[in-house]
Order: sequence, then structure tokens, then C-alpha cells
Amino acid sequence: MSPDLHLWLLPIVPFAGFLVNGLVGRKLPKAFVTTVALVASLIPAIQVAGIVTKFGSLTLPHVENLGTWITAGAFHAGFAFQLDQLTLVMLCVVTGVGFLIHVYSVGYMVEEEGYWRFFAYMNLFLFFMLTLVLAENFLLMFVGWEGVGLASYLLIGFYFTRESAANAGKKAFIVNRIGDFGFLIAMFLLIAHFGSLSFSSVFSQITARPDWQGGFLTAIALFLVLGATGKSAQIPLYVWLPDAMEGPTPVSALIHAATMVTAGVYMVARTHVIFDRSPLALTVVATIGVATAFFAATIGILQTDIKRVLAYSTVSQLGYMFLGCGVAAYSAGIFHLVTHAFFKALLFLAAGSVIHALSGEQDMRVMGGLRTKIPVTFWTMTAAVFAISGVPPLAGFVSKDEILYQAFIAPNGGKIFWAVGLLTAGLTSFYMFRLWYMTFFGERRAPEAAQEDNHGAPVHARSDTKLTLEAEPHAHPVHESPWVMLGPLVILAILSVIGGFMGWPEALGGSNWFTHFLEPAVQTAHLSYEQTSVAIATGAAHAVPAPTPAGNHHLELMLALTSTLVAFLGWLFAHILYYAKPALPARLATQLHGLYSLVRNKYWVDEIYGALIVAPVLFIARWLLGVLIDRAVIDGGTLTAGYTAQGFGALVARIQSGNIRSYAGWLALFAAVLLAVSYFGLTAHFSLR
Amino acid sequence: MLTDHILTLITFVPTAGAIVVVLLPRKGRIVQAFTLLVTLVTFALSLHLPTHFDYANHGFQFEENVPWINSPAIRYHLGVDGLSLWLVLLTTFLGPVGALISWRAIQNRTKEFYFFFLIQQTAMIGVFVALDLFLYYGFWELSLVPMAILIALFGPNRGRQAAIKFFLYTFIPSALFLVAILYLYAKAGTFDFVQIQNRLASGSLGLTPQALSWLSLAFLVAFAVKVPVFPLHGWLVDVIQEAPTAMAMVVAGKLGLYSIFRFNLGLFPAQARAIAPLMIVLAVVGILYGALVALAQTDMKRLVAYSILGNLSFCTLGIFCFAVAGLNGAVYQTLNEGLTGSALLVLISMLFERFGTYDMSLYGGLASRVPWLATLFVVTTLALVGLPLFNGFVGEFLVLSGSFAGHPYWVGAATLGTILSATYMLSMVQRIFYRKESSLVLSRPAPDLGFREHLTLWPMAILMLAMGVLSPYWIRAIEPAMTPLSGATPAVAAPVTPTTAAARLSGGAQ
Amino acid sequence: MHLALFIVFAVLCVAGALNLLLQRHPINSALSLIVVMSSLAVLYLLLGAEFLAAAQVIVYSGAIMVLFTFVIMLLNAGKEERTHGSKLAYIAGFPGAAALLGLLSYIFLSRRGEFGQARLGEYLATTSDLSRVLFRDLLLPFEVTSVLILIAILGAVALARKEH
Amino acid sequence: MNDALRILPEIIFTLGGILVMLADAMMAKGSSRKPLGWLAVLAALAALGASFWQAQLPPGTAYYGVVRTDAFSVFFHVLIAGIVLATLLIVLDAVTPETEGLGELFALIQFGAIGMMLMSSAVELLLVFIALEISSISTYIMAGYRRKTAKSPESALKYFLLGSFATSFFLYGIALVFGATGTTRIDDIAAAVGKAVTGGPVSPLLTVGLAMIILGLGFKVSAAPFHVWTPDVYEGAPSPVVALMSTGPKAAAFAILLRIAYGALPALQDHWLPILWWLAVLSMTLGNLGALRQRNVKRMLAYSSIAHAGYILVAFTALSPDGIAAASFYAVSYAAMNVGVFAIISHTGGYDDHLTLIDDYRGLAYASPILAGAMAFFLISLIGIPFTGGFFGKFYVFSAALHSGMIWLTIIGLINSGIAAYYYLRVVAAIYSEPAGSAPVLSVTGPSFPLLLAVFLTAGTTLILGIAPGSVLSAARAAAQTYVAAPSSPAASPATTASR
Amino acid sequence: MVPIAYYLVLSAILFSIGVAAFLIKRNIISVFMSIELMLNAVNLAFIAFSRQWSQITGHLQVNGQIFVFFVMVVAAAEAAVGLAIIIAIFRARNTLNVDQIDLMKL
Repeated sequence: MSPDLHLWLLPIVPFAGFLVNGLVGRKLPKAFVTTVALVASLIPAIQVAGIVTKFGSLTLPHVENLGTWITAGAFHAGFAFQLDQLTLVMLCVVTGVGFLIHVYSVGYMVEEEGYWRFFAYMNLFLFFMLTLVLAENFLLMFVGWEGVGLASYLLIGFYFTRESAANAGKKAFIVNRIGDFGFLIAMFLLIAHFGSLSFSSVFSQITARPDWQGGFLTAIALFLVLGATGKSAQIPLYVWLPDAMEGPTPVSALIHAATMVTAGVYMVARTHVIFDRSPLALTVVATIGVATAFFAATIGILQTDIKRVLAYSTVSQLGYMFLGCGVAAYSAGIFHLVTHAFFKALLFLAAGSVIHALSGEQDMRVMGGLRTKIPVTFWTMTAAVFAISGVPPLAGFVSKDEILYQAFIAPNGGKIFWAVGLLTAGLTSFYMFRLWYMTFFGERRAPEAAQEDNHGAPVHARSDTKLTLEAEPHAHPVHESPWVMLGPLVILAILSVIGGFMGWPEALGGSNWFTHFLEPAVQTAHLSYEQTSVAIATGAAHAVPAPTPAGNHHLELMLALTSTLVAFLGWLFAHILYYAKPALPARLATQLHGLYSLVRNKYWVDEIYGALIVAPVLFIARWLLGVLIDRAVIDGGTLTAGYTAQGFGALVARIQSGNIRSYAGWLALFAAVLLAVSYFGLTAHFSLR
Repeated sequence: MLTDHILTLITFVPTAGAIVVVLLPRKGRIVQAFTLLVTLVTFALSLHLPTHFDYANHGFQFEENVPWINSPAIRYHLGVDGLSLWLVLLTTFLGPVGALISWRAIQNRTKEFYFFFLIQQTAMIGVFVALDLFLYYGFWELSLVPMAILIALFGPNRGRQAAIKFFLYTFIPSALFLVAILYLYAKAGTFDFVQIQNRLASGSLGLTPQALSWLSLAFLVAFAVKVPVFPLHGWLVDVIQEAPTAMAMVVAGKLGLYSIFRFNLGLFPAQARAIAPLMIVLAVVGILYGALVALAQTDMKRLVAYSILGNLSFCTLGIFCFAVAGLNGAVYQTLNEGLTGSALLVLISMLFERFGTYDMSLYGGLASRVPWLATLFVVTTLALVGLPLFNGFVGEFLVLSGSFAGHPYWVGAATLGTILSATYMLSMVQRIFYRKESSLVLSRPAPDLGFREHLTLWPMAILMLAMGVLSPYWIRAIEPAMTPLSGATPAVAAPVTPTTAAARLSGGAQ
Repeated sequence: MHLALFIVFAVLCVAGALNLLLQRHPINSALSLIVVMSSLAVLYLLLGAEFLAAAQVIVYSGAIMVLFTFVIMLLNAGKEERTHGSKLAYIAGFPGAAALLGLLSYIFLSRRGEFGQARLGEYLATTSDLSRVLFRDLLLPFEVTSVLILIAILGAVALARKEH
Repeated sequence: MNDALRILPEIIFTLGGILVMLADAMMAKGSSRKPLGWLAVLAALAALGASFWQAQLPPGTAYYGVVRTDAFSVFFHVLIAGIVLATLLIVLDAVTPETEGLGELFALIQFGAIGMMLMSSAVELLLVFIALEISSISTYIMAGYRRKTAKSPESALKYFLLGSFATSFFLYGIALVFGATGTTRIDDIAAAVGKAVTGGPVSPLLTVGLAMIILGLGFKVSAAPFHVWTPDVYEGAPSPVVALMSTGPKAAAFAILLRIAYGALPALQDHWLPILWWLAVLSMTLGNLGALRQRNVKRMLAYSSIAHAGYILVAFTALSPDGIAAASFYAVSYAAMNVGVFAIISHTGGYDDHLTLIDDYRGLAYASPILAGAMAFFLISLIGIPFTGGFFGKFYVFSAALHSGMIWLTIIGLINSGIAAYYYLRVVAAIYSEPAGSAPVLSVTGPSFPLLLAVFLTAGTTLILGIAPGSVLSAARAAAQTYVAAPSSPAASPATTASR
Repeated sequence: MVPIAYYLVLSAILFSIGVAAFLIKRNIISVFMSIELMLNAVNLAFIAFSRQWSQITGHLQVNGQIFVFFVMVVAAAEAAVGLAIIIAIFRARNTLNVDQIDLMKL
């Protein structure tokens, strides 16, 4: 009997914060709003810390039920929270990073008029995110799932007076809705087959039936994947994430890098029991993942908006996580999720700091030479860049390597996944170092003048900026951020550097603690087809042990070296192109013009979607249905009926010639008819009833 | 004892109020205030129902059953079960809302307005509580009149046509409906719903199969028009556009859907199943059609009208899939639509009061001008697009999940509606509240919600949330009423009691 | 003898009726109507209704037709012009009238036997026979006719009153 | 003396009429004749009371069996007295002291009432004929009462010529029936015909005579296809008169039709049932369709009255006491609502019909809410919306018809009533929509006292008939019991039993 | 010895001619006359029938004849009213042609 952890407090506290700030925040002083928001995000973090300490003593999974929410006939779904290793990891990331970013925001958003609104939304996001990871059934998970979508919608559209921001928010919500459609259908299928949405019940039913392979499970899994691609910005639904950069930078850091977008990965890992039964679904996940990773990376190469580069890199990194899950290396995927949360959050926050320093400038082409002007930002940023580029021994290197290794040893097609993943790693390091060089090295390419053409940055939204502790940005151009912002940077930097050692592979003499810790939550590391068939035969799918690392240490080492090499190659190219020979890129661009413009325009995917989906739908809606059916057929039909009746009316009125003799004639005629009818009894021949 | 006559009170207090309204002087806001008082009293009275409702038994409760006219055998028979219970409450709840929202919107002819408004209340409540087919039909038809007159009286530009269109659209099918009722009476010799149900169930009326299917069809068509179900919605848009908000709120949905539950499922279960495939298709088409057409609108009221069409089709879908969950969901969705749809119309009318147009393209950037209005608008939007923890989600989820097993592909298609609804609602929010402030918005002084408006909206908003989180509270009454309907034959197939036999004789004694 | 009389006056009737139909001046029509009525009086006599024969001559040929001629004179109605206001009168009315005639005559002739033969001089209805019924069995109708006549007077006064 | 009591209402009206005439003659030239109207109202009230009083007389005949007072005749006596009462009040509201011939008018109305009343109580075809003529001739005259105008005399002429035309058919019918049975007394005819039917084939004289009688009465009740006169006459006649002639003579004629169909010739059901069936269908359909396009309110209501005649004829086909009761009940409710409508039309449109078109009524609600509300109420009742007499009447009629298995008739009828809603609604919508600028309707004055009285009377009746029709229903059923023998005829039983 | 049927046929002929005259005549007064003609035809039928029944029953039947008597009275009354109406319409419209009395139509 495990103690009551009051898990419900975790989400409720931020929600309280949301209510307070949301309902009365507008009237309150910033200081109060700040306290409320920070406290509301700190308490969960502390509670999680408390949980960590008790964690060993718990019987897992630890479930706390707060009663039913929806019930119909035999079906019940309640407010049930669950805690296991996976949840705990997510909790740590969400609350930890979440709190850091809250702190950072205090500095970053201080001049916004919608300050209270911002923090209310941030707390709301925490509420939903925590619900998502704590949920014990699909339905409650869906609550968080849609909820974070809502929060992200609100925060992307934070500068709602900017058309682009409003559009981006709408786009994000709708694209996510498409994913949620998949999630819903998956839930309907689950109810239809299992009569329940509770994880425990569904999974136990599956494990009890080893003969269930593929079939409807594949269907469920694929619909879940659709949901995941929506939330985690994978092909084909990734399009919303780059636009989401319209939101304030801390939002991009928290929601669109560290936490929300990883929900898809978490969901796949959480429901791995289903995926394990469907090799097809797994392959799909892996393919989507690796494809997205490569595709997004290529786009990232040519982006010039610093936040968009990071956005595409996020998409690409999420691809890695999908790849990990796709090869059933869920722990690897989650591990990358964690490390990515560190360095990507850091990258965004640092970028934010840069933007802040340049008072709103986001275009890297006009940056440069900031190394000396904002040292703290520079160094933290450097740590993040090295981490994501996979420079050992930083966090990124470890987690990415784990995934590549698992992909490599995965059955059929694993090698291809690995190859593409490797290539992507190279691209990653290239564009990250490109960013690094363009931002911090060389000379400042555009002086103050450039500050006019900064497209849609926060400063624009600051219609009536009140002077506060922050110096007026335009007063002195480039300035380091206050410590309230730098603090989180430093902490995250440290995490990005050492984070990797949680899962330092045995191959390099580590203990891979992280993987082993997650084991119980996401068993069945590998389950190749042969083994599956064996499993079916033996009826013990989960008895199969993960292949012993010993045999593969050599291989793993080789792969690690390769990827390190690739990482440095990417760095080298970046160095040549953007530091040694800054003129080269332009020439290359002109030489490979076609390819250049293709990539530069993100493969015109948005345009293609617009032409193939949006436009036709609107056409059908407006003309085919709106005009043809509704106006012509339905309204027209009504009118026609009316006019027909009136026509008959006119006919009847024609009798009324007004002439007495006509009337008499009429009467005489019908008199005769009447007499005849009555005399011959014509009507006796048919029934009146 | 209150419990014995509570239904009569709830039903006729508004009428009494209406009569008083006629006598009130035409000055100040006396009429408004009095109407508000009456509706509040009615609501308070109706709260007696859920508090004294016996959730254990699934029969009719608070029954009143006295002879009204002995020949033809018409009885004054009222009663509520889990189905009608909440619909009555919804109606009485919307009463004060309607009174409040009309407070400033209706400036002239106030006496006429509130008189007919209160009569409308009586008619709608009566439809839900009447258990005698004659009485029911009476209220059913009565509910048309105040609506039509108020549309004619207050329709901004094409009021007369809209009123007549609405009236004929619903009245002509009701004629056949009346034939069916009379036919039943000719056979059964009684108008009492319960007796007829028993006799039909026990097959003691000796009706031929095709007679039964014609009867059920006559019932269904009349109801389907009133809902409205997809191809029969020709009146909806005009009416929503022309009717005063307080009327537009209540014109669609609950009356028709309730009747389908009560009669098509209650009296003709087999026939309802026979026609179910068609209805399911129509429902799905309606969902997608409504959503898509709404997508193309620039006029708020038209948009809302089509969205209502779409959302009501969810109920139809749930009904005709005959799964307990689906049926529960359908009822729940009916309540949602009544609540959320009304809230949306109220909000729109508030915008209209401020800026004098329903054309979205003229709006923009209102969020910073009227934050509260914007907030509540967004809340309503979210409830409407079925965001979890709001009422809309519970309804849609129950309907879809319940119906899915039976008709996976159709329900799958219907689920697409959730995407579309989000699309058009968010577009509306964006056009009105986001972007730069439009010239119109800048040209007018736009005060944020006043006290009266807060008073109107908050109860609805809170109720949306409550219904989204605490659904079992409502379901526990609904489900017992739905379970018998989900079976192919009504559970109340009791043998013909002496009384019904006697009634049959007296009815046959011509 | 009887037959001869019947034929003569029947022919006279029909001739008068047709003349009424064909004449274009109201006066002529009125006169031919008088012919019809008078010859009808004879036929009544043949059927033994002597009182009615007298009444026919006095009331109809006398009072009513005089009234007619008087009005014709008053409004000095000229020859009627054959306007064509109504086609229906011809295309519907005449067939109707013809059908009536055909049907009725067919019925009467086909069951000629049931009606029996009228022999001259039988069943003479004297005034006293009539009055016995009239003032006893049909007292109320008789009284009520006074109301009818009152109305007629009122109407005539109200409608034909001189303008002022 | 005892006999006189059986025609007490008629006597009262006779005295009332004569009194009015004398007073009129004695009153100074140019002095207002309205007091005479009130005198007539008193007479009508007395007659109403007398009719009610007659209810407690034992059923029986008087004057050597030419009149019969029973539940049936009392029912229609009360109805007619009520109609006359309301009409007199309307006239009092409509006319000005200058209106010429007022005294005669009040007298005529009362004398006409005698005819109508006798029509419902006569059991001797001769008396029926005379009563019919009394009511007809008095209405001919009143139709032409606004003799200065072009339309009024025309409507009188049309009504008169066509009416007499139809009457002669009616008369011929009586002659033929007399020829077949040798009597003109309802009961004797019934007996004779009953024998004849059981004896063998029906004499063609009877069937043809029946047809002609139906024609004559069909004309009086303006049932299609004998309705042609109705729109023109209603349009031209003064509104108060239309109020009377669209209800009083009609009700009386229906009473006769009931007497003849169920009282005299029940044995000929197989012959008159189909005829009435067709008349009903034609009347409902032609009436409603014709009304759809009318722009003149009175003309529209004329067509609607044709349709309503059709509804009443539907009840005839039920061949059951219920049917008779339904017909009688409908007559009452129709009278109540139609007189009500014309009361308001005569006030709004004026005695001189200066408002004729539906569009002229736009915005009446702005001129006089009371009138508008009342008119809307009457129209709604005419549509047949529940809780009004119109609905219950329709409901009762069709339920009776359906009981004897007349499904098609019921369907046709109710669809018709659906269509009918359109043209009534046009008026309601017009009343309640914004008036056009300086419309003449805005100069409409509030109702005068007599009009208020009339509206209260009619509206009250309409409402009561819709909410608590119990008493009237039982009266109608009692009236129907007079013919309880009727449905025991061969043709009815199989149908009615089949429908059980 | 004349079959009563002949009298009846005669009445039918007169009646039909009356109807036809009503349809043909343009002058209102003539139209009115044709109505009188029809009434006369009916009278003839009444008398014939009453004679028939006298013969069937074997003793005098006067009901029919009395009916005729009343018809005459009514006809007189109708004539008075009718001619008054005709005068009124002549004053109002200054014509006696039925074809021109069609102000109200449709």
C-alpha cells in the first residue's frame, strides 16, 4: 500500500495560478502576478522533488483515482492519475524546465502589456501538460492533449494584433485538431474492442492475449501515430511548428521545444504495449521519424530567422525521438527527449537573450560579432550548440548515439534508418554551427539601421512600453540580459553538458542508468519479427530479454566514433562557409539555384497544402454547398413549391370571372353532373375509405 | 403539496405572467423587470424537480393525470422522466437569460414581445411535460405562434417572409402528424402516451406493419423538420437571422429531438430502426454540410445557424445508432446545444448592440477593447468545438464513441466534423477579436460587458464547465430513461390493464 | 279531349318560353312570359287545381308581371345588346341545361306507368279543401309568410328609396 | 299557448322587429337611429335567453308537427341568437347616425334571424323553404345596403339572382322528393324512403331530388363547386353584413342539410355520402387554393369560408353521432371566430371599406394593439392552432371522420389546413410588421364599446371552445343524439366497424 | 286521359328553358323573368305530383297544391325585392346589362 501522494495537486496548483492571474491579473501589479505565477510553477517542482525522494518506496504503477468523469452504460472513465518511471521522468522535465522558463520569462516579458495574460496562459499550459503526463487513461490524457493545444494556441497568438501571429495560432490549433481526430478514432476503437480506456485495463487485456498481432491493434496504433504526428510536428503535420515561432520566445522554449511537442513521443512510449504488437505501426513511426529528421534538417540549413532555424531543428530532433520509438527503443527516445529538453530549451532561451540584446532583431544575417558583447549568452549558447551537434561527451551526443545505435541493430531497414540518421546528424551540426558563427562571430553586419526592418518581433507588440528595471532598448543598442534571464541559461547549460551521463552507455564504461531505470515502464526493448513469432509460439512476448550489451560494445563504440566524426565534419563545413570564406555561400546559392530556392522555400509544402486541401475545401464549402445546394436546391425547392400552390390558386381564381352568366353556367353544369352522379351512382364503384 | 402540482405550476406561471404583462403600463422598464421576475420564479420552481427526482425509477414522475374532456377521451396528463427533466430545466434556465438579453435589444413593442416570450416558455415546457398526445400536440403547435409573430414583429429586414416560411415549414408536416395522432386515437381510443405505448408494445392495436411505418414516418417528418435534420433545414438560417435573440436561442433542437426520443423511439422502436440507416447518413451529411457551409460565411448569424445545424446532427446520429452511450450523448448534446448555442447567440447580439452589424469582416482587434467579452466568447467557442472539460466534449464523445462500434465508417466521417467546427469557430474568433482594430471598431465607443451582461453570461459559462466536468450528475437521470430505448422493443410492454381495455371500449363505442 | 287541350296549351307554354328566350326586348319577353303563365293556369285547371289556376292568373299574370312591366318602363330598358361577357355560359351552361332536360325527361318517361293517367274532372281541389289544410296543418308557415312579406316591403323601401 | 313556447325565440324577434319598425317610423327625421340598435340587442338577448330556456322543454313538435324543438334545434337557436347579437353590436359600431335605413337594417337582421332559426327547427319542407327564403331575401337586401357604392348593389344582385337560381333547383328537388314519397314531412319521408329502400331499387326521383336539394343547400353554405358567388358577394357587401351572412344562414343551412341527410334520407346514404365526400374535398381544396393569391382581405376570407364549409362537410361523412356533433360544434367555433374577424375588419376597414387590401392592414398593431391582438387571435384560430375553438373544431371533425375510416379525406383535409395557414399568416404578419410611413391604418381609432362587447363575446367563445369545450361538446352530442337512429343504416356499420 | 308524366316532362322542359334563358339573357330584368319561369315549371311539377298522389292514395291530396300557393307568395316577395335591387343597381351603375356588372372578379 503506497502512500497518497496527492498527485492531483500537481496540475491543480498551476490551474489555481491560472485562475488568479486570468480573472484578476489585469488589475494587479506585476510583482503580484509574478509571484503568483512563479509560486504556481514552483510548488509542483518541489512536489515532484518530494516524490522523487519517496519514489523507491512506491509500488508502481502508483494510481490515484478522483472519481468518474464520463460514464455511459458499462463504460466509465475517471479522473485517474498514475505515476511510474516514465511519468516521473516527464514530471521532472515539465516542472523543472517549466519553472526555469517561468523565471526567465519574468525578465523577458517584463515590458509586455499582456504580462498577466502571458503568465496565466503559461500556468494553464503547465496544468494541462501535467494532466497529460499524469493521466491513467486515454481520455484524461486527451484532456491534457487538447489542453496543451489550447494553451499553445493562446500563447502563439499572444501578439494577437499581428495578423501573422493570430494565423499561426489558428493554424497550430487546427493542424493539431487533425491529429486529435486520429486520437479520437483510436479511442473509439479502443472502447469498441476493450470497453475501457484505462491504460492498465487495456494493456493487461492485450498482454493476456499474445495471439493478438497487428490487425485492429495496427489500426489503433496508426491512428495514435496520426495524433502523435500532429502534436509532435512530424510529417505530414509538422507545418504548424515553424509558424508557431510567432509566439514569445519563452513559449517557443517551453511549449514548442521542451515539453508539449514531445507529448507525441511520450504517448507512443506510454502505449508501447500496443505498438509492440504491430511491427507495421513501428516501421511507420520509424520511417516518419527519420524522414522528418532529415527533411527538417535540410530546411534548417538555409533559414535566416534564428528562431526558425531552431524550430526546424526541433522538428528534426523530434524525428530522432520518433526513430527511437520506431525501433522500439523507447527508453532511448525518452532519453533524447530529456536531453533535448535541456539543450533546445537552452538554445531558445539564449536566442531569446540574443533577440532581447538586439531589442527584437531575429534575422541572423544582420547579427554577428556578439561574442564579446553578450558573453554569458554566448557561452551558454555554445554549450547548447555543442550538445545538439553531438559533440562528446555532451548530452546530445549520448542520447542521439543511443538512438542511432538502436536503429542500427534494429531488424530490417535498420541500417537505412541509421544511415539517414547519421547524415542528419551531420546536417544538424552544420546548421547549428552556422547559426553559432553567424550570430557571434565576424563583424556586426548591420548597425542600428537594421533595427528598422526587424519583422514582427516583440518590440512591435509593445505599443505603449512602460520603462521599468529594464533599460530602454533603443537607448544603448546591444546589452547583456539581466540575471533573472541568464540564471536559467546557466543552469540549463550545465544540464546540457552533464545531462548525458545519466545514460552514459556501457560501451564507454558507463552504466546506462537511465535506460535501466525506464526498463520497467517501457519493457520489450527490442522485439524483432522472429522473436515476435517465437513469442507468439511461446505465448510470452515480454519474457524475451533485450540483447545483452556485451556482444555489441565494439559495434556501439564504432558507431559512436563515426557519428562524432560526422559531427565534426558538419562543424568544419560551417567553419569554412560562414567563418573562413563568408563569400562562398552566396556563390553556391547562385550555382545551385534550383535546389537552393527549393530548400529556401521549404519545398513549398505550405503552398502545396494550400492548393491541394484548403482551397478545394473552401471552394466546395462556398460554391458547391453554400450556393448550389443550399441556395439553389433547398431554398429554390421551397420557393418552387410555394409558387406551384399559388399557380393553382390563380387557376381557381380564373373561375371567378365576375360574370353572373358564367357563374350560372358553372352552376348548371355541376347541377347536371351532380344529378348524373346521383342518378347513376357512379361513385359506388370506388371506395372512399 | 408542491410535488403534486409542480409541473402545472412550472408550465403555467409564465402564462399567468404573460396575462399580467398585458395589463402592465407601458413605461420605464417595468415590463422587463416583471418578465425577468416571472422567469426567475419559474426557474426556481423547476429546481424542485432535480432535487425531488427519484433517480432510481425510470418511469414518469411528478405525474398529474386528470380527465380534461371525457369524449373524445382527452386527459390532462403531465409527467417527467430522466429525458424531459433536464430539458425542462434547460428551458426554464434560458428564460431569465432571454429576458436579460432582450432588456436593451427590445426597445419598442415591449409588451407584445414579453407577452409572446412568456407564452413561448409555456408552450415549450408544455411540450416536454405533456403525456397526453392531444395535450402534447397542443403545446407543440402553440410553440409556433409566438415565434412566428415575434419574428414578424422584430425581424430586421425580411421578418414577414421568415416568419411565414418558418411557420409553414413546421406546420404543414404537423398536419400529417395530427392525422397520425388521430389514427392512433381511432385505434386505441385514448390519447394517453403510456397506454398507447403499452398497447403498441403488446401489439394489441392490431395495426398492420405498413400502417405502423406510415404512422412513425408521419411523426418523424414533423420532428425532423423542427430539429432540423439535413435536407429539411431550409427555414433555419432565415429564422436565426430574423428572430430576436431570445427566440433564436430556443427555436431549433430540443423540441424536435425530444419528440423523436419520446415518440419515434418510445412508440415505434422497430420502425425507427428500419429507417435508422437513412437517418444516420443524413446526420453525418448534416454534420459535415453544416460545418463546411459555416466555414464559408461572413455573417455571424448565418455562421451560427449552420453550426447549429451541424451540432444538432450529432444528436440525430446518436439517436439512430441506438447505443446507450450514444443516446445519453444525444440527450447531453441536446442540452449542450441549447446552452452553448444560446450563449453564442447572446454574445453575438451583444456585439451587434455595440457595433450594429453581424458582418465579421467589419470587425477586428476587439480583444483589447472588450477583454471580458472576448474571454467569454472564446470560452463559448471552446465549449462549442468540444474541448475537453467543456460540456460539448462530453456530448460529442458519448455520441461518437457510443455509435462507433455500430457504424465505424459513418461515425469516423462524422468525427471529421470536430476538425471543421474548430476551423470555422476559430476563424470567427480571429476575425472579430484578433488582428488590428478595424475602422468600425475604432469608430464606435465599445464598453466592455456591463453588469447585466455579466449576469447573463457567467451562469452559462459556469454551467458549460460544470457540465463538462461533472457529467455523471446529469447522466444518472438520463441513462435510466435511455436504457429501455436502446432495446429493440420498449421495456414497458406491460399487458393491457383493465383500465386501458375499458378506454379501448369507450374509444370504440362510436 | 283532355289530351288535345294539354297538347295545345303545352305547346303554347313552350312557345311562350322559347319566345321569352329569343326576344331581345324585355317587354316582349315579359309578354311571352305572361302567355306561359296563363296557359299554365289552364293546365292547372286540367289537373284539377282550380284555385291555383285562378291564383296563377291573378298573382302571376296579374300582380307580378305588372310589376315587371312597370319596372321595365320605369328604367325604360331598351333592346338588350348581345354582349359577349361570358363564354362559360355557353360551353358549360347549355350542355348542363340540355343534360338536365334529357335526364329528367328520361326519368319521367321511363317510369311513365308509376305516375298514372290524369282523367279530366277527377280530384278537383276546391278552395275549402285547400283552406282546411292551409289554416290547420300549415298554419305556422302561413303566418310566417307574413314575415317574409314584411321583409320584402322593408327591402323594397330600403333599396329603392329615393336618394336625398 | 304551449305551441307558442316552442317558437318563443322567433316570436321575440318578430316582436322586436316590429317594435323597431314602429319606433323608426315615429322617431323624428334625422335623429340618430342607434337606440333602435340597442333595442334590437335587447331582443337578441331575450331570444338567446329564450333559446336556452327551450333546452328544458321536452322534445316535441308544435303546430301540427311543422316545427320541432329538441336538443338539435335548441343548439342552433342559441348559436343563431348569439350570431345575431354579435352582428347587431358590430353594426352599432360600424354605422354612423347618418347611415341611411338604419331602422330597417335592425329590423331586417331580426326578421332574418327568424328565418334562420326556423330553418333549424322546421320538420316540414314547406316551412324549411319559407324559412330559407326569409333568411336569404333578408341577406340579399342587406348585401346591397350600401347602395351608393358601385360594389354593394352588384353583390346584392349577384347574390339575389344566383340565389334564386339555386333556390329553384332546391324547390325542384323538394318537388321530386314529394313526388316520390307523397309527403313533405321529414319523418314521413324517412319512413317512406326506408320502406322504399328495403322494398327494392331506389326511385330515381328520390336520388335526383336529393341531388337537387344538396345543390340548393350547397349553394347556401357556399360549398364548391357551388361557391362561385361567395367571393364577389362578400367583397361587395358591408362587413357587418358579411359577418352575419357568412355564419348565420350557413349554420342554418347546415342544420337543414343535417336534418335532411340524417333525419329524412338516412336510407340514401350510399347516394349522398359520395356526393358530400366530393363536395368536401372540392370545397377545402378550391377554397384554400383560391385564397392563396387574394390581396383583398374580405375576398380572402370569402375563400376561406368556402374551405371551412368543406371542413364541416367532412364531418357529414363520418356517419356517426360524433360526426353530427362535430359538424354542429364546428359551426359554432367557425361562427365565433369568423364573426370576430369581421367585427374587427368592419371597424378597421370601416362601413365604407376604405381599407380593403391585406397590405392596408400593415402595422395595425401600432395603431391599436387590442384590435391587432384580437384579430391575430381569430386568425390563429382560423388556422387551427391548439387552445382555440378553430383547432378543437377541426380536431373533432377529423377525428370523427377518421373514426369511420375516412383516412384520405382526413389527410387531404389536414394538408389543406396546412396550406391555409399561409394566407391567414400573411395577415397576421402584416398586422405585426412596421406600417408604411403615413399609412391610413394608423388613423384607426380604438374600438368602441359595442365592438369591445362583440369582440369579447366572440373571442371569449373561441377561447373557451379551445380550452374547455366540454359543455358545448355535450350539447352538440345531445343534439346529435336526435339522429341516433341514423348510423344504424346498412352502409355505415361495415365501415365504422372496420375502423375499430 | 293524359299521362301525368307528360306534365312532368313539360315542367322539365320549361325548367330547362328557364335555365337556358338565365344563361342567354343580357338584360337583368329578363334574367329575373327566366327565374320566374323556372319557378313556374316547379309549380307545374308540384301540381302534377299532388295529382299523382291523389290517384295513388285514392283520395284528394292538396299538399302539393298548397306548396305551389306558397311558392307564389314567395315569388311575389322575391319580385318586389328583386326589382328593388335592380332599380338600385341601375341607379348605381346606370346599366341593366349583366355582362357589365362584373366589377368584382378573380
